[in-house]
Parts: sequence; C-alpha cells; structure tokens
Amino acid sequence: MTHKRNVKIASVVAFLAIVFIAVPAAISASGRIDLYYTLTSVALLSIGSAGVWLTFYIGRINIGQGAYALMGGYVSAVLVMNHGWSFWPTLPVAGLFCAAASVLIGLPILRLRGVYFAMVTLTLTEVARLLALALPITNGAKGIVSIPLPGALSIFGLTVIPDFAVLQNSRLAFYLLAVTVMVVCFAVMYRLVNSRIGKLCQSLQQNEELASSIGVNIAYLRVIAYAVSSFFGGVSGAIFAAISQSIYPSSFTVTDSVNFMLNCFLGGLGYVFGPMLGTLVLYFGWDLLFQTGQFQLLIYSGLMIVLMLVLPNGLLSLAEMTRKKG
Amino acid sequence: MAEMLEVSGLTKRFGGLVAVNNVSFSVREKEILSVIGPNGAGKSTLFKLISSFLRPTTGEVRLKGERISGLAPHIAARRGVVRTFQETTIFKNMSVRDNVVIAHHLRSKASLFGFFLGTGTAKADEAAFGASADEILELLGLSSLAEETARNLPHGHLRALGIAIGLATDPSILLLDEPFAGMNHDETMRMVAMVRRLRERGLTILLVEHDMPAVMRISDRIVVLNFGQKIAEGTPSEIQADDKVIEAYLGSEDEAIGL
Amino acid sequence: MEQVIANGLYLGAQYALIALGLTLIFALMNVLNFAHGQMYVLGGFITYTVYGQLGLPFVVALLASGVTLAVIGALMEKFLFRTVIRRSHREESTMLLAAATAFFFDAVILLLFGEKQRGVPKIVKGVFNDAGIIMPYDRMVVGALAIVFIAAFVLYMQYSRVGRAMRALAQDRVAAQLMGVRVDRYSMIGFAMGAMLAGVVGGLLVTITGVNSGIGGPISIKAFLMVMIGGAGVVGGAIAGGFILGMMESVGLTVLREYGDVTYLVIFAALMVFLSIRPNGLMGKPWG
Amino acid sequence: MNRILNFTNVELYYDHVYALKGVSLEVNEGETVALIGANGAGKSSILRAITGLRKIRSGEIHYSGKRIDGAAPDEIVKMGIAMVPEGRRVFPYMTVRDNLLMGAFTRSSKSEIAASMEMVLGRFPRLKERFSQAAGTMSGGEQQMLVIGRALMAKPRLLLLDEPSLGVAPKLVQDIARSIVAINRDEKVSVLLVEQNSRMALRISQRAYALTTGSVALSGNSTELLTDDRVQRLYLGGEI
Amino acid sequence: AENKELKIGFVGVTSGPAAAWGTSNVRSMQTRAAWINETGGVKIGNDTYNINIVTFDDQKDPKRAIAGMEKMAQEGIHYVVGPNVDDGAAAVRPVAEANGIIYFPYAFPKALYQKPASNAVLGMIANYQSGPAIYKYLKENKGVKKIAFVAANESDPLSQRDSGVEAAKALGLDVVAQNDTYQNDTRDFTPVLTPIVALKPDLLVLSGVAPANAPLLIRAARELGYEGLISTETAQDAKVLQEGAGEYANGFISVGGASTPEIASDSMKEFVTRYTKMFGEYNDESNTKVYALEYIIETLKANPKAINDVAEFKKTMDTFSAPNPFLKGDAKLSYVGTTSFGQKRQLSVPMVVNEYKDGAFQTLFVGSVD
Ligand SMILES: Nc1ncnc2c1ncn2[C@@H]1O[C@H](COP(=O)(O)OP(=O)(O)OP(=O)(O)O)[C@@H](O)[C@H]1O
Ligand SMILES: Nc1ncnc2c1ncn2[C@@H]1O[C@H](COP(=O)(O)OP(=O)(O)OP(=O)(O)O)[C@@H](O)[C@H]1O
Ligand SMILES: [Mg+2]
Ligand SMILES: [Mg+2]
Repeated sequence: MTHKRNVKIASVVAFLAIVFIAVPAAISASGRIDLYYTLTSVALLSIGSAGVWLTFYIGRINIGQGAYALMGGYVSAVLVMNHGWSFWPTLPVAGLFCAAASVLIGLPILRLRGVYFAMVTLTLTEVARLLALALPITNGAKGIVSIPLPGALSIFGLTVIPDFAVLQNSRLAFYLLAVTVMVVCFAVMYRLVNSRIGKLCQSLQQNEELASSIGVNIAYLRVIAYAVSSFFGGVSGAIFAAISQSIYPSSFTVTDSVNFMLNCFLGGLGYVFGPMLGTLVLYFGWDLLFQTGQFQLLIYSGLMIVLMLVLPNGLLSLAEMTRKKG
Repeated sequence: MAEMLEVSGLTKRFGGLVAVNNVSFSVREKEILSVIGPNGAGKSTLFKLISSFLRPTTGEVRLKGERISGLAPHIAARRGVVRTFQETTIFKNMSVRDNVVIAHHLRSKASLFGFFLGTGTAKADEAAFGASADEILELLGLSSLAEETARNLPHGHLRALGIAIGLATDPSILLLDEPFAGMNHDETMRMVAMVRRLRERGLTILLVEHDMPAVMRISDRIVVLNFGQKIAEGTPSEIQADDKVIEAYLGSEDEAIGL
Repeated sequence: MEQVIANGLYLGAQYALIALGLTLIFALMNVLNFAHGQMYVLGGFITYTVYGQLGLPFVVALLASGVTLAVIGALMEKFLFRTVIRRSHREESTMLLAAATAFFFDAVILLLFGEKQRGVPKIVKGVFNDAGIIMPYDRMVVGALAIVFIAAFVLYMQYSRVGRAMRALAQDRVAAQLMGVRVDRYSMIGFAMGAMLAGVVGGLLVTITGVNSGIGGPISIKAFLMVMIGGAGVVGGAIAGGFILGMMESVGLTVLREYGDVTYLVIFAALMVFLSIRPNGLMGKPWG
Repeated sequence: MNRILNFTNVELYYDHVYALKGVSLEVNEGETVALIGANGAGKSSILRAITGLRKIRSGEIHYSGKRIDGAAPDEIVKMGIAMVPEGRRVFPYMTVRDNLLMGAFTRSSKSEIAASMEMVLGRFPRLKERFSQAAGTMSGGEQQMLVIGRALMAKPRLLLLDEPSLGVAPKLVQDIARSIVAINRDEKVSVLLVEQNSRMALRISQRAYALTTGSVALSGNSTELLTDDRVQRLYLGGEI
Repeated sequence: AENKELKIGFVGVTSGPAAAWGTSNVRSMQTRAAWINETGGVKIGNDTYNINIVTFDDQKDPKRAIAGMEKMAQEGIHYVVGPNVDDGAAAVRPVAEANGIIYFPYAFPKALYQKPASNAVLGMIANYQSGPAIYKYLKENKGVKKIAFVAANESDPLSQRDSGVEAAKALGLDVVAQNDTYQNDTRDFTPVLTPIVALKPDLLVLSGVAPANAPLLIRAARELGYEGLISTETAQDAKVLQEGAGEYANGFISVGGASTPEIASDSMKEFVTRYTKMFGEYNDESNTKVYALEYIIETLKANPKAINDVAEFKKTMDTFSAPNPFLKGDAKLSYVGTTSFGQKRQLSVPMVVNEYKDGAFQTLFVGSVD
C-alpha cells in the first residue's frame, strides 16, 4: 500500500518537474521557441477535454464544449474591454459564468441520453456561435480585438504575476499559466474520480434508474458534473482569448467541440489522464505532419484510423494490455 | 401493529391503457405482503408508483401518514422506500462489492464536498460502508464473488445482488420485484429464509412473485391484481381457496405436468 | 405562402433521403456515422465525373455512385467498424473511428477532386410557374425521385426477407443470430445500404446543388439533426425529421427574416426544448 | 434409438471463469431431456455452446452424427436446432407476424412456411389474436409463447428451451408446459429443457441431468430422479 | 554558384469547407515561386535567391493560425501571406508583431491595418472600397435604385454586408433587404431567396459569398424569376459559375485580379498557363492573390536590407514603386491605404470589376484605391 503511494507521489513530482522545469529548459536549449505555443495549446485544449471526459464519466457524450470555451472567452474579453477588469479575476469569473450557464442549459438537456445528448450539445456549439453573432455585447461579427495582455497581479502589494506586456518572453508566461491551470484541473479531476463521487458518477454512467433507487440525486449530480465540465471549458477559452488578444464568434466552433471529444476517446475514456495524452498526441500529430503538405490530413486521419483499430480503448489501454500480458 | 404504508385509490394510465386501476390496501409494520397476479396485471407498475418512479394518475401513497407519491425516486428512497427491479438491474461494470458499497449512499454522513476533500467523516463513512457491504454479501452468499465484475454473474446471482443493493440502502420498506425468479427450489428456500430474517431485523417487505410455493410460505397477506384491479386480498390460505384467483391466476392443479 | 410550403416539401424530401442511410446504420450497429456527409459528397463527385465529365447517361452515373459507395460501406464495416466494435469496451468508441474516417474521406476527396465547387448540366430544363408556385422541373423530378427512393426503401425494409432480418438485427442481435441470421453479413449489407443511400442522394442532388469537397461535415450534422428530431434509428423518424426540418427552414427563413440571423437560432432552440420534452424524439425508442 | 445430440467432454470458459468443466450429455431422437441445477451451474452455457453462440475450449459436439462445434450459429440453426433463449427475447418493435417469419428465416419454401405458421397459430391461438401487434407491447406470458412459436417456425428437429417459465404466472406456466409436451409428441421434435422449476421439468421429460458448478452431478430417468433422495433434497425441497 | 534560399510563408486554410480560399492562394504563390526558380531565381542585393514557399494549413481555426505563425517565426520567416479570414488575421497579430513578421491577410477589419497595428498589409481591395464603386457604377449606368443584401451568418460575410449596406445608403440607394442570412452549409437557396426576390430589387448583393455558394444563389434567384442584377465583392471562378449556374450566371458582377483579356499582360497569361500546368486547372480566384508575393519580392529588391529586418521593409513601403508585371500598359506596384487606414498598409492592386459572360469574365471597369 505505501509502496503504491510512494510510486504515485514520485510520478506526480516527476510530472511537475517535467512540465515546469524540464520542458522550458529543453525548449530554450534547443531554441524551438514555437513549441511554447504548441504546448500551451495542448495544455489549454486538454483542460477543455478534461471537462468533456468528466461528462463521459457520467455517461454523456458531450460535443458542446466549444460553446463554453467560446462563452468563457467572451466573458473574459468583455469584462476586460468594456468594464476595465484585469485579466486575472476574469479567469475564474469566466469559468463560473459558464458553470452557471451550464446549469441552466443542463437541467433540461441532461435528461437526454446517448446520441440525443450528443447531438443537442453539438447544436449548442452552433447556438453559441449564432448568439455571439447576434448579441450586441459581443460586438457581433466584428469580434473583440486588441485585447490587452494580462497585467500584473499583486496581492497585498506583492507582485505575484508580472505584467505580461513587459515580459521578454510572454510565451513562456502563457505556457506556465496554461500548465498551472492544467495541473490544477487534472488534480481536481483525479480527486473527483478517485473519491466516492467518482463511484457515484460511474453509477450514473451505468444505470441511472438504479442509482436513483438507491437514493442518489441523479439530476443534481449530473448538473454538478456538467457544471465542472463547463467551468473547465470556460477557463480554457478565456486563456485562449488572452493569448490571441482577440475573440470572434468563430474562435471555437463545432470542429473544436468534436476535437475535444476525440481527444478523450484517443487518450482513453477509462483513464483520468486520457484527455491530456489524447490532446497531446492529436495536436502534435497534426503539427508534426506539417511537413507533408497537402497529404497532411490524409496521413493524419489514416494514422488515427490505425490507432483506433489497434487500441480501440484509447492509448492508455496499451499500458493495461502490456500489464495483462506481463 | 401500526399501519406503515397506505395505498389509496391508486390509478395509473399509459395513454389509453389503465395499468393500475383504483387500487387500495395497506401494509403493516414488519409485515410481508405479496402482490400476485397474471402477467401484465400491473404489479410492477404498482411498485413503481409506490417507490415514486412513476407519478400516479390519481390516488396516493402514504408512508406513516405522510404522502410520498409523486416525489422523486431518490427522495422516496431517503424516506426509506426502496425497490429492486424486475429486470436484473445492477451496475454492470463495477465489482459486486462496489455495487453494494455504492448503494450505501443514503447512509453517508459526509457531504459530496466532504468526499472530495477526504475529510475524517468521509473516511469513516467509507470504512463503515465497506464493512457493511461485506456483511450483506455474506448474508446473501455472494462473498466469494465479491471481486467479480457484476456483468459476468449468472442470472440467479444477479437477482441476489439486486437484493443486496436494496438492502444496503437500509430501507424501512423494501419492495422486491420477483426476487426468486430464476432460482431453483433450494435457492428459493434459502432466500425465503433470508427475507424472513430481514423482517425480523425490522424491515417491512412487499413482494411481487410468481413462485407460488414460495409466496404461500413467506407471506403474511397477499393482494391479487388482475387487469390493474385488486380482485382479492387475504391470508395465503384464503387466497389459495379463492375461486376468482384460481380462475385468473393459479389454475387448477395438473399432476401430469407437475403443477 | 404556397411557395414557402412547396419549398419546404421539396427540401424535406431531399433531407429525408439524406437522413435515411444514417439512421439505418445507426439502427443496425449503433454507430453514428460521422462520415455520412462525406459519403454523400463522394457520391456527388462520382456522378459529376461519370455524367458531367464523361458524358454518360445520368442513370448510369447514379448507379455508379450507389454501387461504389455500397462497396466502400461494406469494406468499412468489415475492416474497420466490426473490429473496433468487437474490441472496445464502450460502444461510443466507434465515434472516434467514424470521425477519423470522415477526415480521411475529406482528405481523399480533396486530393482527387480538388477544392472547387462542381456542377453538372441540368437533367431537365425549364421552370414550372403557376398558381403562385415557382418550381424548376428538375427539382420536381428530384423531389419525386426522392419520394420514390424513400418509399422503395421503406417497403423493402418492411416486406423483404433481408429487410426483416435487418430490422431483427437492429432490435436484438443475439436473438437474430439464433434465427439463423448471419450477423456479420447482414451488418455489412446494412452498412453498405446506408452508404449506398448516401451516395445515391449525393448523385441525385449534384444536379441541383452541385458538390464541393468541404460540405461533408456540415451535411452530416444536418442529417444528425433530422435523425434526432424523428428519433434515432427509426426509419419513419428520419423521414419525419427530414420533412420537419425542411419545413422549418423554409417557413423560418421567410417569417423570421426581419430579425436577422435568428432562424437557425430558433430552430436549434426549438429542437432543444422539443427534445427535453420528448427525450427520444418524435418516434424514437428508448435506446440510442 | 437414434442419438440426435452428443455433447462430449465439453469445456467452456468466459474470460477466466470456467463455466463448463468437462460436461457430457446426450439427447435421443424424440426425447425430452431436462437440465436442472443451481444458479451459475452452467445450464445456459451448455445451450450457448450447442448453438455456437460461445466457442468451446475443448470437447466435441455432434448433432445427427455431424460435428458442429466451431460452426457459426446460423449454420447450426440451418441444420435444425432452434433455441429459445433466456428471458423472452422477442423483437419488440416487430409484429407477431414478423417475429414468426423471422423464425423461418433459414427456410425458403413459402408454402412450407405458411404451413408452419398455421401449425404455430393453431397451437397458440393467443398469437393469432395479436397477429399484428408489436411484440414488445404484449404481456410476459404472451411473449413467452411467441418465442416458443418462433422457434417452431424453423421446423427444428432439436428444440433448446432456456427457462421458459421464468417470470410467468402459474396458469401460463401450465399452458407452456402442456405445449412443450404436445410439441414433443406431435411435431416429433426432441427437446432439451433448462428449467428452475425442477418438478415440472422432471414431469414432462423422459430423462434429466442435474448440474453443479460446471459438471454433471446426477443423471438418469426422470421419473426415477423425481423420487431420488438427493434430487428431492437439492432440487425439489421434499415438500410443496 | 548555388542560389541562396528565401523562405516566404503561407498560413491559411487548405482543407475543410473553406479549402478553396487558401488553396487558390497558396497555389498562386507556388506557381510564381516555381517560375522564378526555374528562371534562375531572384537577385536581391548581391545575392540570388530561390523562393521556397513554406505552407501551414490552419484549418480556418484562429488557434491553429497562431501556431502557424509561431512556426513561421521559428523558421526565421519574416514575410507571410495569409490568413484568409478575419478571426485568424486578428489572432496572429500578437505573434507577428512580437517576431517581426509582416503578414498579408485577406481580411478586411480596419483595426488590423490602422495604428497601433503596423505589421499587416491588406493584399487586395476591401469590400468597403470596391462596394461603393460598384454600386455607384451600377446606379449611374444601369439605373439601380433598389438594392438587397444577403450574406452567410458568419463573421466575414456579415461584416462585409454591414459595410456594403452603409455604402449603399450613402449613395442614396433604397436598401430593401439587409437582414437576410443563410447558414453556410445551405445547399439549396430557394427558401432563402424566395422572400427577397418577392421584393423585386434591382440589385442583389451576395456579400462575402464563397465561390462554392455563388452559383447556387444565382441559380436559385433566377429560377425564382429574379430579373435584376446580381453582384458580389469577392473574387469568383468562371468555371465554377459555368458549371453551377450555366447561363443564369451571365451578367453576374464580381471583382477580379488581372486575367481578363482586356488587361492581362503576357506575364499574366504565362502565369495562368504555368498554374494550369502545375495544378491541372486554373482558379480565377487566384487572380486577386498573385500580388502579395510579387510585392514582397519587389520590395526586398528595392531594399535588400529588409530581407531580415521588417523595419526596413516598412520604411521602404512609403516610397516604393515598381512596374506591375501582370497588367498591360504601365501600371505600377505601390503601397496605398492612407485614406482607409491612415498609413500605407495596402497593396495598390487594380480594382477590377468583372462581368461573367458564357464561361469567362469580361472587365466592366477598372478602378483604384489610394
Ligand atoms: N411505460 C409504460 N408505457 C406503456 N405501457 C406500460 C408501461 N409500463 C407498463 N405498461 C403496461 O402496463 C401493464 C402492466 O405492466 P406491469 O409491468 O405492471 O405488469 P406486471 O404485473 O408486473 O407483469 P409481469 O408479471 O409480467 O411482470 C402492461 O400491459 C404493460 O404493457
Ligand atoms: N458473459 C460472461 N462472462 C463471464 N462469465 C460468465 C458469463 N456468462 C456466464 N458466466 C459465468 O459462467 C458460469 C455459468 O453461467 P450460466 O449462465 O451457464 O449459468 P446457468 O446455469 O444458466 O445459471 P442461471 O440458472 O442463473 O441462469 C457462471 O459462473 C457465470 O458467472
Ligand atoms: Mg412485473
Ligand atoms: Mg441461465
């Protein structure tokens, strides 16, 4: 038991050391500065995917995460641009706004199951886009542009985070921000899943009727899980808006929603860290194939099919398979 | 003995079909009451109404004088009314033990957030649930299968697991929908003994079952439904002698086929 | 108004036909075929090549579209979906596979047929214009053909031996197997038929709307909508869903035009409300 | 008498659990054979092995002298084995008619199918009344009749029944039991019957096997087993 | 001696539903680059360079576009063509500015080209520049009074519609429809156009219409009995129009680049030939996209120091002038945009307004921007 625990602690420490120390060191040594943004994207998208994963965990196929990412981006952008907020407080507010919205939306639609839920969430992304085009506060088709970079954050006069605009390397700053948020989100997820709540979620996934017969408030639990999921989506969208310093109705689309979902599948629906690995592989896969020019999509999708055939339960099931054999 | 549960004028319509039609009866504390009747008579529907899985068209169900019909199922469960399912209903991909542990949900003292944080109460809950689950599995003879994935159990054990899940919620009234289906005589008799023990622990039990020998052995009273209506109510011997019941349900004995 | 209704009906017939193949595959295998739209596009391009470029008769082109897609569908079932369904723990996993095949088709189509919008000569010239209704003859022909195809398909599923076997398979695989249905073979036939339907609609509609390599994804999504309105996996539902969506678009675009781009917002919102009231669509079954 | 089924030394396992550990049994032409045993003893597994739904690990299965283990279910059905699976698996959204026609899926002669239909409807008049109703909306007992009728539509020589009395009201159980006897007698169909209602099973069968945890514990003549001490104790409970 | 290599970037969309935009764009660059390399490269300062086009498919996703721009920076590229849409162009701005990259988006938001922004150069005529000219021409020459707009419900087309409506109103035209939109996946436009045709406008403007949708819209309008004019301010392809709308497309007005016979120079004709040879089929949209690469090269020739220093490039822009190889006569390449953006951040490309006729474009009139 303690041995297992030690292994766990060691791997967490190793992971943190890699993302916070080894990766930046390697990047600056190799001069591949562009990787900062790539990895930042991976971190942010994996946060959104983590949310989707959580809805999978309660038995719902969620193809609507793009809607919340978009919403989060707009909340942050509007608060910064129209109300003069600093970026930092908008980050949790964007998440909470999305969580609140998802409660309202979730109450009716979480009663749906299977493909029905999937399809409704798919249209949700489209609804978000159309709303962003139609609402006055979003500045419609013209989007919100020239958003300033995150300013300094000080608590009790102590500067905790410097002003991104004056930084030599704001890429590194964004990378560290994204990775920190990612680590926090996955820690929360890990804890959720490995506590009794995880078991409760699983019970929803497997049989809602039975769950309610043993006294589980399924509606409540579903909404909570969906709200957490949407919170993640909102946060990742808000950071993206800050990086690109702009947000448009098309910043997150149905394609993004589908990708969030695919990241979860590829990593493996049975593993908390599946979405992280899935995002990394899918995003990097595309990036690496950049050399192949017009055949990029062909090779990319071909590899995806092969992966699916070999590891239909996700990349992380590979570990399980080898364990079983070994 | 006090009235535990009171069903009055309960009716449920599905479109044009009246599945349960103006049914009234009451259940006393620590009683074992069976509901029998032909296939499609409305027995399972009646159970769903009592456990609030369905909302009655008219009529109501009272638990110790308090109305419980029309609430959400998990609320009814909190009040102590829990049902098992006619179809074998379990959490398929969890281990047998986890199935039972999770069913202790209602007994938890810690909040969801408490579980998230892993507070002392939460830990105490976990430990208590585990111990209780082991006890229940032992009681139902499932101990040896505790770590098996539930989906792989044969039919009969699935039913037992269903009951174990029901028990774990610590109900005051347990509604068992065909608990003996798919069990052979020996197993049935063991289950009968077990249900009796539960009653001795203070549970009130409602039962739907087609296994007549078992029903006759176990029941204090029997309610008979036909086409949604109550056609008889009484002790096992009264029911066995009731012509209407024989006509609608039991059939006359036929030695040639052993029934 | 007559015009609006006529538009809606015509659009509905077209949509219903698009949704059929999708719902068939879903019913049989519980696979939401993300590549449905891409199959449609491929069908369109085949008809474009055979009829538009090679100048062969339209019927030949349509046949070519149908047959090619049927073969592709059969191969996909046999070599991709069957394996994944057998080996994966959760049946949603097929979604990743379906999405990957959709991307793959997109890539292949782009490489083979280029990025441009393509069109073919009209199959019938002229425009019907009477009683307040304007409708080009070719649309009327396509609409009528769509209805004929739908009817033929429904009758086939209802009364033929193969159709019956496929329905049985959709409802209970094991029981169907015990009736002597070769599950593998009929899944393959079903998948092939679904793909063939997509190909035939693509070929049919290329005469009116043309085709380009990028529209596969959006077409799939539209087909999902219809299937959802009617109820997943139900043939009648797909048809109803197609007509409802067609009518809603036609009426909405006329009635709501003053308010800017809200028609689709209204359609989507209505859909969400509708589904929260009827979680299985119009005639859906409690599975899926 | 002719052997119609020879089930020799069969082992079958799921993942890592052995369900059958070397089971042998046989069914003769025209016989009704009962298979009784506790939950999880492996009764259903035997039927699954015969119909090819599950591959066996070792042993042999012969039907009418032909070896059938390893063949696909559809081939086995075509040879004349029909199975009524556990838990009334009707095709719920199909009509009674279509359900019955599905039973005759492997046959091609229209007139013969019509004759079988006639026979089934004669045997179960309730099905005739419900001919165009969706099977899923029928009561449990009616569904049970339907699946038996559907199996008969294949004109089988060997009929496998898995717990046909499960969840069926007593009066209907009687009806079903009578039908099984009649089918066996009139249609010259051999029957392998899995039943928890052991008394009924032993009454209507000629021979029986009792299974415990994957092996045959007892076997013999049904009437003798009915009075056998061990059977009395284990499966009949001595009294009613 | 071996030629040096000059890398020019392209970040745009070459797959998915909008593949046509980026594809016509990148192919025109590749054609020109291959041509230059084949004829010995280009001499900038003391060195001769071969042009290498580095392409990145952003899938029309602004987030990917940023990655693309980062990649360009990583490759040491300072001149990038693209992205093709508004959101992508806005998203890459921070990266371009931080890394000293001049980019040539095909996007119209003014904020991209006005101060404090300074690294984006508009590579074509914006619709708020061409729209008024077209409407004015049609008002004066074809008696257009009533005008109707229809656009896809997406950022780019809607923005273009809004500025179009504004321009039409300024000209005193009667705008009878300005709220009609369609979902971009629409394949049958009859329902969209039915109410608009009933209003009997003299001119129907297809704002920001994708080349794939244009023939479908035209055909649906004509089949519904619409008899007025139809125009757009985006570039179109004649073959697509011919296949998709046949003779219904006759009279359709759009903007183009330089390939119509009236104005194309011999170089332009050779360009078309080479493009066709390389890719099987020419795309008339490419006409408007031949310029960016040409400008980059010519400006670098004018100031070789700019090759690694965009500040030098910007300096040169103010005074730069070179002959325009694609047009007949003595047209010039230069930077403009002072009126619209307050600084020279636009290529001076001719505003060619075309009319489609039987499978080809004819030049209606040629204008210019300052
Ligand atoms: N959700 C529903 N919608 C429509 N009809 C229903 C529904 N649930 C049950 N019924 C119908 O109500 C009637 C009573 O069904 P119920 O399940 O209560 O019967 P039962 O007495 O439990 O029968 P059995 O002994 O076979 O389990 C049946 O005719 C059934 O078809
Ligand atoms: N799909 C499966 N996966 C794993 N194990 C299984 C599976 N199906 C059955 N088993 C195991 O095989 C053994 C025999 O099962 P089987 O279904 O044949 O029993 P049975 O005699 O029919 O029982 P019952 O009377 O309860 O239906 C049991 O121990 C069961 O746990
Ligand atoms: Mg019941
Ligand atoms: Mg069994």
